[in-house]
Amino acid sequence: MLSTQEKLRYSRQIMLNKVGEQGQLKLRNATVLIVGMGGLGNPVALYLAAAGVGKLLIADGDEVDITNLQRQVLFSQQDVKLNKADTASEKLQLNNPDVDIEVIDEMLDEELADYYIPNVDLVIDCTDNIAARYLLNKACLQHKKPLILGAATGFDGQQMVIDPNNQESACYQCVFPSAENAPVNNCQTIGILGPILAVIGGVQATEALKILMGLPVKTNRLALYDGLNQQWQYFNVKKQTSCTACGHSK
Amino acid sequence: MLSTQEKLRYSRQIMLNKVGEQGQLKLRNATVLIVGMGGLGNPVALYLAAAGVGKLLIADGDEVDITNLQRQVLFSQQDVKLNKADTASEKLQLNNPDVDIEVIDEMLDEELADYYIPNVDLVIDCTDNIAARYLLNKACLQHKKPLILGAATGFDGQQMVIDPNNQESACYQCVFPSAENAPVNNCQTIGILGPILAVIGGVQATEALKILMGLPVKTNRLALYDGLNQQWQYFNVKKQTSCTACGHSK
Amino acid sequence: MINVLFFASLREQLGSEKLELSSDGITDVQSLLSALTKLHPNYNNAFNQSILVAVNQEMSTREQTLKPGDEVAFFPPVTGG
Amino acid sequence: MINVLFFASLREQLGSEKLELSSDGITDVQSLLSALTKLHPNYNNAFNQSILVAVNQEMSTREQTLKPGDEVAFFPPVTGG
Repeated sequence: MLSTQEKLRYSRQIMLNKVGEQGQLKLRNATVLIVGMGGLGNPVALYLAAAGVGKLLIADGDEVDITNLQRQVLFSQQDVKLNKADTASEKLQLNNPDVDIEVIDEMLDEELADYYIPNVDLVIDCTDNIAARYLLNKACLQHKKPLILGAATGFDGQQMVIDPNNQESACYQCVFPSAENAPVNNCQTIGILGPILAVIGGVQATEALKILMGLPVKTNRLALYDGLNQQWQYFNVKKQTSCTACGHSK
Repeated sequence: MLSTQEKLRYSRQIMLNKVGEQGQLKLRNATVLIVGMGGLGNPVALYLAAAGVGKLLIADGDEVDITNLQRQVLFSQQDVKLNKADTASEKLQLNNPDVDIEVIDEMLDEELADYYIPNVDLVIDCTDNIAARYLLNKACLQHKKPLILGAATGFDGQQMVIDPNNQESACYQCVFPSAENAPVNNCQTIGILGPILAVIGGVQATEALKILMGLPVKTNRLALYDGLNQQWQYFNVKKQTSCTACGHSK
Repeated sequence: MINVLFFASLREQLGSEKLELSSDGITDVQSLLSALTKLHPNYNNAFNQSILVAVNQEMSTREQTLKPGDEVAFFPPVTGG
Repeated sequence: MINVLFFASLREQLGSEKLELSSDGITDVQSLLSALTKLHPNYNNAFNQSILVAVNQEMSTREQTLKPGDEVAFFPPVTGG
């Protein structure tokens, strides 16, 4: 049961037909792992905490750097040199004391992924490099947890949802099969316009809330956001039987 | 000239070809009026302050309410009953002390609009009702200032840019001509899923930065975001010669 | 045929994403709305609200004339924030 | 003809949004890329990076066969965040 206080605080989403008190209870009972507390992790965590997701695990081993402040809106000058997950946790907790926040103050490696992922309802990929994305993809396939991908650099973003419980769902490696000529394009190397991250992070948080409440989301689709042209493009992705992560040949 | 500190802090956007030091200087020299410091105003202000826009005027006459906290991520429980523009100003200032923030702690009426708008470079419409939107549209047409519209309720959002310096640019009333059966659908009456606001606010902030840096943006287009279906639709809008706000019959 | 699309909350409200309708007797958006309401009386409430219409991806009005093959999209105005 | 589209930063990098190319001698995506590079030698750098390709809005590979009328979209992978 929701308390009177909860009914009031979350009333603007409870009044939506697709949410209701049942939806809010599902959010309260949910556990979400957000990997990366940088440009994407910031808005994703802010909106999931505000919405009343019961438990957030936030993972980041990095310290706040002065060059982050142009886009990582949870942080300010006095947070420089502090761990990102730690710092974010304090601010998120202030915003919503109802939410249980667990800090993982290191980069999520395979061991940590295998430790935490079995106990969460879904994982949100807010990392900034392809190695971490491959790792999360593999771990989510193994533990059969939905994975919400987001990525952004320059004026561009990409987004995709992977549902390992759906036999037909394509995975990250179905789209990005080769690590050989993997791009090292991240925000450090080619830059980024800050609010592109709000757009992609907002889409990731929306999809997360929908999944937690049992609403349908689109898998097998890579969405591409071009902020310079202010246009989205959508591409179908088929599960690749030859995929080394999710296909028959894995 | 940018200081060494500025070059570092904003380096991740300065390194973009379309920004550069010239773009950053344009942002520093810019003044933006954000009308409404609620669900849309919050992310818009956070990302414009972080990006180093020189001066932000933020206008809102409302107090923070407990029911706002599910989506208005700048605010927390202890801010309830405080003026939104005031409270936002303090937090934004902490995030980026470089930015000059002026608080307008009342609803922008015609008189205030005529007082402030002539001195800004552009206006961002983050209001929550159609009367305020008509008023801003009219004032921006009169003072020839670009207006970036955003709106959101439920799982849906809309976005459009109006450029009164372009003779062919459609205005808000070209799309929403009649105030007679104007919808009273706002977040209070029909609810909203929080992160929809991050998506729309992110698009508004992106368009704002582009305009301030002299990059082209699309006018004469209404963009429609359907978060439940995770799909954008785009519609062309022609300037209506019969429009009572911008047409020949005005 | 006229291709009719419903977007955003209107899609949810009507429980329909798209439908095809014979263009017989349909001269403009207003007459399309009448034909839709006859077919689906429960659409009446939705169409009595303020709704926006785009014909072939261009914002139009209820007076806009239609021809066979036109795509007509309906969706609600959004004014909150 | 093959309709070629460039999206996102690739569009900026090449300074081109779309172009049409005769389908003569183009059998798959790889041969399309070769033909494009012959026409525009400056495309070479862009195509040597890791780029994604979609044929008729479906993600594909450089081995995907092409036929006249196909729409082929190229865009960069995005991995930052």
